[in-house]
Amino acid sequence: MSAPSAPIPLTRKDFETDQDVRWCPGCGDYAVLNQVLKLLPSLGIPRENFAFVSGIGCSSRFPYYVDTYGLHTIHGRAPAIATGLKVSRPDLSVWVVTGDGDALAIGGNHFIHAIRRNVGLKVLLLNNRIYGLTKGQASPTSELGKKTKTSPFGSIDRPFNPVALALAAGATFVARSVDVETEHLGQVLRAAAAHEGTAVVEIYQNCITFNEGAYAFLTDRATKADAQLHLEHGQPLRFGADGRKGIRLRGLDPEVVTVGEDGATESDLLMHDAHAPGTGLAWLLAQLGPPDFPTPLGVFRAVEAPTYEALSAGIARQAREGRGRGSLQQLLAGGMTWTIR
Amino acid sequence: MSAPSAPIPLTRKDFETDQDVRWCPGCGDYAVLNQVLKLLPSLGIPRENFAFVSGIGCSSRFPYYVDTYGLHTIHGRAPAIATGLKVSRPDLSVWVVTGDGDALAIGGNHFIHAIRRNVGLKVLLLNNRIYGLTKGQASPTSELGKKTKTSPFGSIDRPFNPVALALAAGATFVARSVDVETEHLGQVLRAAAAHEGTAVVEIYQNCITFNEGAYAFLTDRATKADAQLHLEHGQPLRFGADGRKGIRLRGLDPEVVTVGEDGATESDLLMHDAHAPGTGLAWLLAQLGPPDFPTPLGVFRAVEAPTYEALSAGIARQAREGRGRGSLQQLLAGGMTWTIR
Amino acid sequence: MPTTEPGTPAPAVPRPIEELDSVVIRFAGDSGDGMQLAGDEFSHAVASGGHDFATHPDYPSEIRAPVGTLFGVSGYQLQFSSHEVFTSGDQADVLVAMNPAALKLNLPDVKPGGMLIVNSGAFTAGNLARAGYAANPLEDGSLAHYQLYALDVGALTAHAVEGTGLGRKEAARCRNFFALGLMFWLYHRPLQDEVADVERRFARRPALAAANVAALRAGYAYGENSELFPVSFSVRPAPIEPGTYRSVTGNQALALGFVAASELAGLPLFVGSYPITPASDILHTLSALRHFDVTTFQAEDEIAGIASAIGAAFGGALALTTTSGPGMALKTEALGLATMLELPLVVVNVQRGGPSTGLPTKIEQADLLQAVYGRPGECPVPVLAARSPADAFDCALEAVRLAVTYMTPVILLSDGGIANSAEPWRVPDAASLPPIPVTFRTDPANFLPYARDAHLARAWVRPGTPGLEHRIGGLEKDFLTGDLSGDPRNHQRMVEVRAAKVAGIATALPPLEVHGAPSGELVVLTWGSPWGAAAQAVTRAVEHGAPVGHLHLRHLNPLPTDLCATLARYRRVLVPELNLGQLARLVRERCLVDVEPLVKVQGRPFRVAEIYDRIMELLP
Amino acid sequence: MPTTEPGTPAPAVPRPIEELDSVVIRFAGDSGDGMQLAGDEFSHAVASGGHDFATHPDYPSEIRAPVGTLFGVSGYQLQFSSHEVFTSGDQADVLVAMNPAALKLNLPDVKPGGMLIVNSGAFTAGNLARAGYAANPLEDGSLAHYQLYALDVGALTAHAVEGTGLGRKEAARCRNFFALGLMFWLYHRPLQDEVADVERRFARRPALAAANVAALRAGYAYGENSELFPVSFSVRPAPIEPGTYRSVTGNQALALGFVAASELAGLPLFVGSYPITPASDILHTLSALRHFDVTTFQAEDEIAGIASAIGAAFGGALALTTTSGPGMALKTEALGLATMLELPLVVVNVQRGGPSTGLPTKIEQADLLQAVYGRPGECPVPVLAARSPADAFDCALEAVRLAVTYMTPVILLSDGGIANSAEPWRVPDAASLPPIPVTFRTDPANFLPYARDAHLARAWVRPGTPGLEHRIGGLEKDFLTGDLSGDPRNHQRMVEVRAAKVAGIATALPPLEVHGAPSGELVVLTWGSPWGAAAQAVTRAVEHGAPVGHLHLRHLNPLPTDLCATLARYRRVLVPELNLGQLARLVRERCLVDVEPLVKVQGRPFRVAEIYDRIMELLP
Ligand SMILES: Cc1ncc(C[n+]2csc(CCOP(=O)(O)OP(=O)(O)O)c2C)c(N)n1
Ligand SMILES: Cc1ncc(C[n+]2csc(CCOP(=O)(O)OP(=O)(O)O)c2C)c(N)n1
Ligand code: SF4
Ligand code: SF4
Ligand SMILES: [Mg+2]
Ligand SMILES: [Mg+2]
Repeated sequence: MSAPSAPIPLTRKDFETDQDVRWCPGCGDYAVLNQVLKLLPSLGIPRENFAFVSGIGCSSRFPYYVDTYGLHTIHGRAPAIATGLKVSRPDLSVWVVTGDGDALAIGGNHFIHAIRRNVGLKVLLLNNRIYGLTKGQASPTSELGKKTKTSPFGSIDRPFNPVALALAAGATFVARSVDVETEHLGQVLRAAAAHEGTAVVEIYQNCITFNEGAYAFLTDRATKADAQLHLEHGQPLRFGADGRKGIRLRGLDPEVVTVGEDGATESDLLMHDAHAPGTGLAWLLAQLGPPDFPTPLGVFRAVEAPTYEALSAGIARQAREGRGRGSLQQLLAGGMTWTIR
Repeated sequence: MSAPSAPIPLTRKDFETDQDVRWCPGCGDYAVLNQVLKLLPSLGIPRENFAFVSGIGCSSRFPYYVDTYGLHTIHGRAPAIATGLKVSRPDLSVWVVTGDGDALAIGGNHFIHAIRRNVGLKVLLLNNRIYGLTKGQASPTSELGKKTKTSPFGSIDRPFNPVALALAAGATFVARSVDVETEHLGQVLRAAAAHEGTAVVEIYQNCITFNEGAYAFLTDRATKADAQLHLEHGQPLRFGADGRKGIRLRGLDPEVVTVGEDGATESDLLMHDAHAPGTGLAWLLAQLGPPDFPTPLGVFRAVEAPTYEALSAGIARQAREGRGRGSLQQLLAGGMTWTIR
Repeated sequence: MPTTEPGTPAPAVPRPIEELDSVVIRFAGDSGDGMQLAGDEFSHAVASGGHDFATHPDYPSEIRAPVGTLFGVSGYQLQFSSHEVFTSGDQADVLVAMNPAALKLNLPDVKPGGMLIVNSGAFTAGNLARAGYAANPLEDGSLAHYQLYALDVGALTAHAVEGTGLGRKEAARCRNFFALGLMFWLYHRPLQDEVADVERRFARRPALAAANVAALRAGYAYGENSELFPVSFSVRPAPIEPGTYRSVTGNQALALGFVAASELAGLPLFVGSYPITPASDILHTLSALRHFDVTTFQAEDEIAGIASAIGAAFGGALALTTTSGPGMALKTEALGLATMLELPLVVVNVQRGGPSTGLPTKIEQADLLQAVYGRPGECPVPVLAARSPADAFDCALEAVRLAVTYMTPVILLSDGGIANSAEPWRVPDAASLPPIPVTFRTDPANFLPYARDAHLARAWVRPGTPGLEHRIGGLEKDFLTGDLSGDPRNHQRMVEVRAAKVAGIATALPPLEVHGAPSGELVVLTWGSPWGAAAQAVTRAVEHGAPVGHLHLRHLNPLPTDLCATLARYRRVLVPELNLGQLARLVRERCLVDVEPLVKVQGRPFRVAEIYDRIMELLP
Repeated sequence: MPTTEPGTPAPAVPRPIEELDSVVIRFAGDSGDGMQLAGDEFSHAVASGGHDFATHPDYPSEIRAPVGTLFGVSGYQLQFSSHEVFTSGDQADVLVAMNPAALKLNLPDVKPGGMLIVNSGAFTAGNLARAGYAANPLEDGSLAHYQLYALDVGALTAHAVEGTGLGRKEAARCRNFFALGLMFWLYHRPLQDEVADVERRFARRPALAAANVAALRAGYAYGENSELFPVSFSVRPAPIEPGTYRSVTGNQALALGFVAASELAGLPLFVGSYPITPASDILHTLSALRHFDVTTFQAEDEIAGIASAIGAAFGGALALTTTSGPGMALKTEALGLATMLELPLVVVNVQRGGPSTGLPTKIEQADLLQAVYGRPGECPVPVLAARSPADAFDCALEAVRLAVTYMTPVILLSDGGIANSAEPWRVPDAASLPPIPVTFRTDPANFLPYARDAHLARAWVRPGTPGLEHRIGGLEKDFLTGDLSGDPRNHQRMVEVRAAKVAGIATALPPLEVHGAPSGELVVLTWGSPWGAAAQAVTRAVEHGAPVGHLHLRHLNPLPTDLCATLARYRRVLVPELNLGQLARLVRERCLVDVEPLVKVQGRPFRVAEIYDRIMELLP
């Protein structure tokens, strides 16, 4: 990415637009916007080299509020549109902002294909487990039994696990955070910004209007220490108010232990390795969550792999090395020709 | 499924149609058709209670060759069409036949959504790692570097792993077989037929015309004993000509060992558990393959979970129990009414 | 400029009652002000008073917007009358404006000299700024040409609900009931039914119910006791056909219609849909009706919606998919498949402002040509359109009748206006609705999947029927066997028979009926929701002696066989449409006759006056 | 009935040479018989002989079918002439049939009395049965009305290639070159170029090259030495404009055209496509041209294809997506977005038989109305159509010119005939092709994203340009700022300006040119590939003194402004289309004039005679 540092250091103000923000007061989207606005000026990338691409949904209004190049497109297609942009303009820093419906219902296929190709996109998936913009239908991350306008008797669709899906699609970077843990969110976004390939960040986001409290289990002050498992590369998996709880592996099954109890020691705990070439650990972590486990937050996986746009550029280079820059006249006169005099 | 045994026992002939089979001579699709035609009469289901639904592709011609109810639909949509059929007609045995392009390129989203809902479909994914019908373009399972009509310089799209993708989507049944191992294929298909929810069967299939030899690494007589890892529930993971090789876990990383060498014993080997509630083992197995590992064939996972159609029927039951069978007159006159005289 | 502050209202004095023919009221406020509810409740009150009425809600956008902003304003207009009513009215006699933004946005739609009932308490500096007012309009004389009534509804409500135990925030939410009470007084509506209704509606939260009732009563009393209003009004009941009535929106009517059709056809209803404004409510309504033979399936996208419906149709269900423009675009490939499979299927498109995401909550009629022509290949699909909420019920039955009789997908068009507008609807007697005959073939003798009956329809076979196993698909098929066929002449024959089947629908339609002059200078030709404004405009013109007729089309494809002859009875044809002239194109093409389009693409319905004025201009 | 067995041919005797004006040859055989290659090679030979020619390959279906079956037959027809040629010819003078199925399927297309060169060795009982012959047609006298030449091509070829070291199976594959050699002799084509070509083509497999050359020479010698053929033929070169020529198919021409356009506009070409017959070859060709400024992206589906192209267009690339009917349906939602974004983009639809999967390898023109009207909302998109392979190149340039000049998506229609047919194409001088001017805005002063130039086009801005950061999307936008706007009048203004922009294209088109009579009894109006047959039919009619003109349209939306006036110069309008009359509808609507559709929906192109006969019928 060509990133000549801008003449004057950028500030958050440089990235704010004059548009009224049209989210409900109290919507978790504000917190995400906030962290993004805080992060962007610090990346050393000129403002004009950012592009924000979104689909349709409350979350997809995002580009209007970031003073960079932006595209508010159609429902579910943002990853595909952003792919075209990034592949043809690898010099840009391209961000996709999407919702759980946008990315996983109508857009599920583009989501997994962008990941499989490892296109250099930062994908912020604002997961509120509901369709916000259309006023409260079940989404592909809504819990079983959830009552919504389209599931008045409770949802019967088993939810997707976006982190697991991303891993299965071959994600080179996948992380999770939550709107209200602003500092954590900021760190995760920064890590995503630094990643070269597709960086998927699932952000648990509270929809105060149609799904208030969806993440109370995770963010309630009283219980959050026991509910959140912070993933730190090279660190053991510990959690709890006093940090004494941890995750241990029994065969292939994780279990919660308290260090110092029942013979569990620090060294029994699983060590987080975000850079492991294999996905075994990331997969196991992706399965964790209530009721039996805390919910992992942080970077599940961050490994290096060539990006699609780099491979594509490489092919162009190779083709030119082999045959020279194409000559239009030669091309037009290609194949067998004959001359009439 | 209502399965009154047919008056006369069915035979393979009962399921053959009078249509000319329009596959290239030597195509792997024939072997799959063969096994299906062999299996169907043995399931105790009347012929008229089967429905075969396909998309578009060579593989999707399948329904024309099975004398049951059949729909040859449009590219990628078979899982969605079959979902509508199965949910409204749970009494039918609904089979989806699809290709790697059909299921994973254009149809990727329907594929994962059918799996997540656990709709009672048998999904036969004939994976030849190429677009056959359109004469040889890269598919989402084509290997990196593969030269095809659309990737003359070699494919730069990392392939999907269909088994892993199915697991991430929440598959309750996922298996793999290969066209030429006809007996194995027959067994896997039988297991799929017995499963209540979505049964995904990836079938490695040779496209003799556009991707000849794609599975030679796995099926060559000389090397296949070392290349195939047969998964059997409750059995240790052994392979090799003399069955002395096996898979052992080192932390979360599988490794190949030879029983009796370097201190490896039978009991060190991983035990296959297709019915494990967790997906850790299935996920690890799904990652195995060349160059370092043999390729697992068989049932990765088979667990019970309520099907979508059963849950949907349950809601209807619940709604009627609560409110009685709907009365049209009451519905029409619902809400506030007033009378003009 | 009379402004009142909260306090004890003055004692009641008898005041004159003015008799009116019809009244247009608009409630407007912030999205959180409960204006939709107030409007709905008022419509119930006028309904039970025996008036005819029509409503038009106008939502700001799909999400809740910050308080006090222009784009956060939510409006609800309602016309009620002592005669037949077709629209929610051109201009408001009364505007209830709960904040400056609501006033600003809606003032242009108030009649000159109309009544403004304004919540002065919300005219704070902040709100004024957010609405873009430089000065307070309540004080700068800019409203001199209106009858302005400014009262601090917030304070009055707070006062009224004191003691009901509600917190301040919740108490503020009762404002709409205060305003409603005032309107009840102003238009002589009895309170008791409304009180009962509020108590039923909030039964689970008695404190809130009590507070709302208190606010309602306080509003009423305020009108009665304060001397703010010099006069109140009364509207005589309309001469309405006897019967039991209910209020129905277009989306409700469609949901009811499809349930009714399912019962009349003896088929289970399968609904495969993906949510989209303004169609989602059809899916919501049907999702709650699982105690009928109704299965709803929220698909992963619109393609899966129609795809699942096709699967269900193959299985023998009455298949339905509901959507709006962007989703309609996505369904076109599968519509082609349904056309080839010749399976019955209804696709509802509740049109909204386009193209692309456009104005998703607004009314528009610009998907007609897409419905008729928007598929690759020769792919004929019948197209119908509803003209009003009540008509949507009948259209649902008609769409199903066509689908199962002709074994074809059918497109039914509604729009964002019809979807959410309400009107009184005479509840039909379920037992006397005409059955929709459906026969599944069960006889294996000489079965040919594509053999046709007199309607050119092939037989419908339920999987599970022994001896009728067959395979169908999207490739061209043999004229009789349905086997794959690449034969050139067979293809032409199939293309032609599919076209002939759909064209044949027109031969079975009842003759067109014209309202107003049966021939003469001008005919106003409409489809869809402009029907109401056009009907009223033509009635008015005819009352003024103009030789004008009104012809409305429910069937857009095929067009009725007597269309051109009917139009030919008039010297000119005026076609008002909420698009750039799409029916106008179809009519030009069909009849080779020049027409006058009257186009409006503003996300708003026609006003009667817009059509009336154009009629008068065109008359010699 | 002369039948020969392999053996030494008799010594040569001088035989008469018949001079012909033009010849139509059809090669037909099993999919594996190499008929496409034989046809291609023959077309090269006639091309370098200075003839004009046109070809039409006819594939059976998308997959290789079992040997010997009717649906496995692959055909290649070629017309070459001493004058200008527009089509591959109505009926074949010579049919080369490599097996019974090929004979059976193609006989109806052979001229009465035409020449049949038949591979008798393939007329085994099995093959006869597979082709549905009860008796051997070579022996039952049923071919008495043709000039039948039966020879065992297989055995003759085997004999010829003996000693080249090829296995029996591979040797059999050289049959097509034997047949080709025979045709070279029959039509006096020199062997040496062909020998060189074969050697080049099979350079990597010298044994195969040698065998093919041997077969070729043997076929030639067989004609010369055997007395089977009483006469051979010669066709004079056509009076062709001097220049360097090549043979080009429609798909090739499009690929070349877009690369040329990219160079002429100075823009990188981005192609986002999903494979689909018959469009895939465009993507294949471009995928191999990465040494140009060309990026190809094989998307996961057609929606991602157009979506990626939109992203690339936003990024400042020349964006292209290519597809056929089913894919076109899927792209319509995103086309609406592109219309709202007002970004340049070319969508190529290579039409095939529909609806749905239809007849995927066959020619049809039934997507015109979908192209013009097939999107929800008022969503105007310019539509062009190519008339022939060579014309496809010019159309690609024109499509790009419109897209970047008017900042709009453009639909370019081709069809399954044009796609695979070849004709000679005069190689243009790259340097003299007119540049396609494109300016990206870089000046931040007074930047308004939706301000427009004289073409009503907004400015194109490349991300990365400082000070021009802006956000655009599918919701309705303000007329100048592009900010979200729900304002009713702004919406109407935007709807109208988008329509006016596209309509404005017509004002800049050159005047229409009619061929044949400039006015009179009848004008034949065409679009797309029927151009060739119509041109020839009209020429023939004019030669017979009929007052008939031919008008061809490249621009279908907007229609040229002088269309109606031009048509009005004739008493009648005949519109031959490979659909049920789609342009006919557009013309009726636009000009309010009755037209005579001539429809053919058989997956086959028009024959000249079909149009000629209809012209003559319509003349008084
Ligand atoms: C093609 C299409 N289908 C449906 C819609 C309606 N729609 C808009 S946003 C949305 C879902 C939004 O949910 P999500 O992506 O979770 O975003 P959120 O609003 O919750 O942030 C839907 C169904 C649309 N705009 N376009
Ligand atoms: C909407 C649409 N897009 C594209 C196509 C063209 N098409 C037909 S089959 C196919 C891919 C087939 O590949 P796969 O699913 O792997 O099946 P196979 O032929 O290999 O068995 C494609 C791209 C189509 N028929 N419809
Ligand atoms: S509806 Fe929910 S997601 Fe949308 S803006 Fe409001 S709170 Fe946020
Ligand atoms: S092209 Fe390949 S997949 Fe298709 S029929 Fe032939 S061998 Fe089978
Ligand atoms: Mg959401
Ligand atoms: Mg394949």
